[in-house]
Amino acid sequence: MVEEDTEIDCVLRPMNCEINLLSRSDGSTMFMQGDTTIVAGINGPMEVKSQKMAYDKLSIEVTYTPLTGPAKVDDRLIETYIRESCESAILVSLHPNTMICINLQEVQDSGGLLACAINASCLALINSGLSMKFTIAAVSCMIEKETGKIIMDPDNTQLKNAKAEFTYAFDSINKDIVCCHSVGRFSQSEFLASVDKCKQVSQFIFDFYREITKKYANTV
Amino acid sequence: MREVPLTNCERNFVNKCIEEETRLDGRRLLQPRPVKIYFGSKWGCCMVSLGHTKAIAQVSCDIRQPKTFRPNEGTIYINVELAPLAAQHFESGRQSEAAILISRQLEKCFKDSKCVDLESLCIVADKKVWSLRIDINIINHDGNLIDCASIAVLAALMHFHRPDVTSTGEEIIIHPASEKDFLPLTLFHYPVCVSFITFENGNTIMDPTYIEERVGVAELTLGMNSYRELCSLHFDYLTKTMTVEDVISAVSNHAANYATKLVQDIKEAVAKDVQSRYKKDDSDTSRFKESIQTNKITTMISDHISIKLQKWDETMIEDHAEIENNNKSCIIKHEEGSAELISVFDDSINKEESFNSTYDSDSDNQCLELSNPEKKHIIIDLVDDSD
Amino acid sequence: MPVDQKRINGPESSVPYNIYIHSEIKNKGIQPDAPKRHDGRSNNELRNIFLKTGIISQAKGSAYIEMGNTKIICSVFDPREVPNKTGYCVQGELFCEFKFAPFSHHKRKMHQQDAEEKEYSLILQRALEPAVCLQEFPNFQVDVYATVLDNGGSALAAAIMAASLALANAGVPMFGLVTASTVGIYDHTYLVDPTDTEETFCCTKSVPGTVHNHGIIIQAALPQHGQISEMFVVGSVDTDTIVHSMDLISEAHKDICPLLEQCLVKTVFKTFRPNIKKTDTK
Amino acid sequence: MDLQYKTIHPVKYLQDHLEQGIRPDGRKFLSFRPVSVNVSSIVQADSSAIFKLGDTSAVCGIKAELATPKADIPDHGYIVPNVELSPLCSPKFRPGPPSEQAQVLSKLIDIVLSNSRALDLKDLCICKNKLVWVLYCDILCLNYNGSVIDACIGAMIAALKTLTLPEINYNSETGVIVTHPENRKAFTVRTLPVSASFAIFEKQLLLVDPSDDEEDMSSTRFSIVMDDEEEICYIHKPGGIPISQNLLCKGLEMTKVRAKSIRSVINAAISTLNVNNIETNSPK
Repeated sequence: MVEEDTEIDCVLRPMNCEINLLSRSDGSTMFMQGDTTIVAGINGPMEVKSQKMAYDKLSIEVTYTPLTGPAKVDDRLIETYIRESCESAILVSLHPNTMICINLQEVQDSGGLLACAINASCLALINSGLSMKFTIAAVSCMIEKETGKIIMDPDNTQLKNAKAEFTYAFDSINKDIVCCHSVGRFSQSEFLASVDKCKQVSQFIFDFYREITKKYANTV
Repeated sequence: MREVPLTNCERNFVNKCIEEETRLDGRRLLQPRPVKIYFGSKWGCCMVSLGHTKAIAQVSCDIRQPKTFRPNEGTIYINVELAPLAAQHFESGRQSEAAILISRQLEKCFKDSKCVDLESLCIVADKKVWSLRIDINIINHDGNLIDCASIAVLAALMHFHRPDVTSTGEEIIIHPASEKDFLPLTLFHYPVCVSFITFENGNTIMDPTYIEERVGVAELTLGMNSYRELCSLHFDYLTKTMTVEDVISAVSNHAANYATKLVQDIKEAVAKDVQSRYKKDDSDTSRFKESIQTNKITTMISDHISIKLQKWDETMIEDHAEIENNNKSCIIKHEEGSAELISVFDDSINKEESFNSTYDSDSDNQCLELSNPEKKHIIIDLVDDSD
Repeated sequence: MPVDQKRINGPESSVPYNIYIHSEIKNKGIQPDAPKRHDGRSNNELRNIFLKTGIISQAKGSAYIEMGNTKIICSVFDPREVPNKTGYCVQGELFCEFKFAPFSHHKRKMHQQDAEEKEYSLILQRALEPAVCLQEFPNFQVDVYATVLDNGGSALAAAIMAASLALANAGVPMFGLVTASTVGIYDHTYLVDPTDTEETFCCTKSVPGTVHNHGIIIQAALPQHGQISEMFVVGSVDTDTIVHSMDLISEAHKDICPLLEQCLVKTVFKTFRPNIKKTDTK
Repeated sequence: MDLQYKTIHPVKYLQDHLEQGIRPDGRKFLSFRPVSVNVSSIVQADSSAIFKLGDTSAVCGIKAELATPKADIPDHGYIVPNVELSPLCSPKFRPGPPSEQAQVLSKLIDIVLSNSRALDLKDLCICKNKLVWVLYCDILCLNYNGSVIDACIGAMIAALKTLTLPEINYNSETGVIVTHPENRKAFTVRTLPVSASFAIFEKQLLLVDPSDDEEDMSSTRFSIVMDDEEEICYIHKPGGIPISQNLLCKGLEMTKVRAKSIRSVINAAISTLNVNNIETNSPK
């Protein structure tokens, strides 16, 4: 599994995005990684329902809508990942007694949906102007069944012969692990190798955030 | 969150504008907003934007047993989802009244007008038929959801291709795309919805925006196909105070003309995308990526990013093998199919506590032993004494 | 039926395998005239009862009861304000929920409460209410949850007893303990504390015209006061039978009540002298 | 006094304990709670297990039923795991449809089952295209005191391991099904995944097997599931404060040791049962 040369080439799918595309949300983005597309919208901070109120911090509500079919148990898991990841990034104590809604719509899934959803919500949060401790970037990768090679940001066709698939999210300051999700069986060294690679790749996503924000911040 | 009430200022302003035959976005009274259709990479997936209103439709299919009173017909199910993404006052989870109203209108327009050839969806009569499911997700609500949704449904249905099946008496084989090309659906006619709103002063406008919808007093939605036939009609007084003169006859001709033109546009868009797919040509299709305009300041398009990664160095990880394994534990087996793992601490206080919390001796039990006084009960936590 | 979107769903329909068992292999029910019952008891005999309190640490009070194969766990929580209530209410309320675990029954139970469970919840509430000093917590409600882990017959009676123990364990002021017992009636046979097969036998296997009396009587009582708090009858029984079964039941109550008392006394001992048993724990 | 302090100032109560290097329940930071397993005590279920982790306890009951397979995978049976966090187990839950937490837990269990490949759904096939087994695994939490996922996975795996299914004869010509309830065959479980949960507090302090209070006040939590061959089946960290890779490694090492001992407890419980069964069954 360990290759001889010190540098490994890998290719990320093209990232495309449009921010502020929804007129009814306070911050929104359409984020694409390859063909995987997510539309995210942020509303708030606003009034909170009494049963969900937290007196000392901002509460976060996440709604994820799949493209086909009714809402399922699977979507609740994605919502949990996004809520807990974003909660760590946002300065929640700045807005006590209020809530924000993060609404996500799956548009197209061709691999790496969770990573794309986390990135889209982070970008939408940046767009909404909420104060954050750090930004988060999610990276997905997989281990190929036959070769044991780690492939970054795989798409659906590559995932068909995956032994294991990982999604990690990192913070922008220390590059520590914010969230972690895995599919399939794998050994400890495979896990550590994949964390390390994804950590390096996450820098490119942070750069992308910076680029897009720079582009429109100049004119604002 | 409740819908934010409309201020009187806004109401009066909109009313006055309409009176002067101008609209907030500069359109004429009977002018619709521009329609854009983008197709996804899967069959039967499209995103439609009508001005700022945006909807995504996806057609999917699976094999089911047909309804008993229509044994040789496939089924269609239309589901409209109004998530909080579209507008914050929509609630996720359960279907709101608005969502039911829209899906019912779409059902009338597409299902009840029999525009899809359901008989061709039959595989084995009375046993197995294709069941189509159309999911419409509204992602931005800027008025006239029904028109936007109907365009999305029509485009998705025209674009959709289902897998081919062969029936060998008992079993059926579903062919993947690699074996046999997918088949398009057969549509008999192409209906779309066209909506109008009438205002207090009697002026009627086409394709209302969100604010116009809230100010208007009566709404009319006509389901028209390209042959100028009426497929569905929905008329509703939004306020109970006004009587509206005959709008239907006034606008129906205009609606029919617009519907014909719109259907023509949709057909062209679908045909273009389908043709390029058949040619395996990726350059000229309206994929979702195309909806992102390159030159806008809020957009960013990047290419494949090639990265050179540092090789992962195994020595980077500190050795954690020295984790102190001083939590000795022992396993206690009990007779009735149960076992316990109890940590043995060096600390005697802990030991006593842990024993006390996990293991209650027999003296805790009270047994009413009428039948079998000799039988000894060994009861550990929740234990059965069945056999 | 709409699909439950909040759970992981299996196939649209499935059938238990038991229905395909050859009918000869299925046991032939109960012989009413046999001297001994299936499990070797005589007709008036109760099954062994095992009781334990404080089994759920997160609850205010809890109890676990085992009667033969029947296993029920019950928990009681701190009083809380009655939700969606306007105005002052002099008396507190009991909220009872009775639930069969999906795997507890011969036939798999659905997750949502069915009609039977709702009825049992109500009976549980009515059986307990007379024993609880409701005036002590006006405008508040006490939640009682009972879950049947394994149904070996007489589940409702066992649940009532477990609930009353749990209430006492939670320190809810009460007038007395509630005991309950079940009698299955088939013709002139009275089966005290019936098992699940005996229960179904008493309820269903009656050929019209041959047997007049068949059914089940469940009675809850406060034996310390000689009062009956709830009575529940299914089937068709004549008045003489009812009178006779009442005698049987009150006998049973007399046997059961000391057990509940003893169990509570043990609990109290344990609270005040937690070290007492350390010596005999191995 | 202790109790009042805890009620009034729960955060400080915990912090004071942690500063002294001990946890409120008397454990050290890296010590697990005792485990007790009991199998096959529920008569009405096809197999069942109760798994206790300190106070936390979960019971899993499996009911097997028959159904027709899906058209696209005609030789696969179904396994339907569902976790019920009923109001019985903690004042946190209210009656009604499953809370979001219960849904997430059900999904996690489902993921662990499919990731670990502990069972082959093809084993559940009776007749291709016609008849397969459906295993309804219902997991009921009886006492909610932290690390519930560990207890749920433990209960489910122990129940699956002891599952026996009756022999079914299916006549493909006539479609007649006959059950032989006396011939029960054991069901193969390929591996025993074991989960361990961790909680992280400020300054990257790692606590293993957290209780409910510790979970509530922690900055983040994660769980690791490992199978027989020390392969990782699932790493679940839903969010919370960022943690370093080293902490995860530490967790992995701890899980390795823990998984081994939990597997031996489950096996010990099953072994006592088998002996017992043979003894009681032989006279019949």
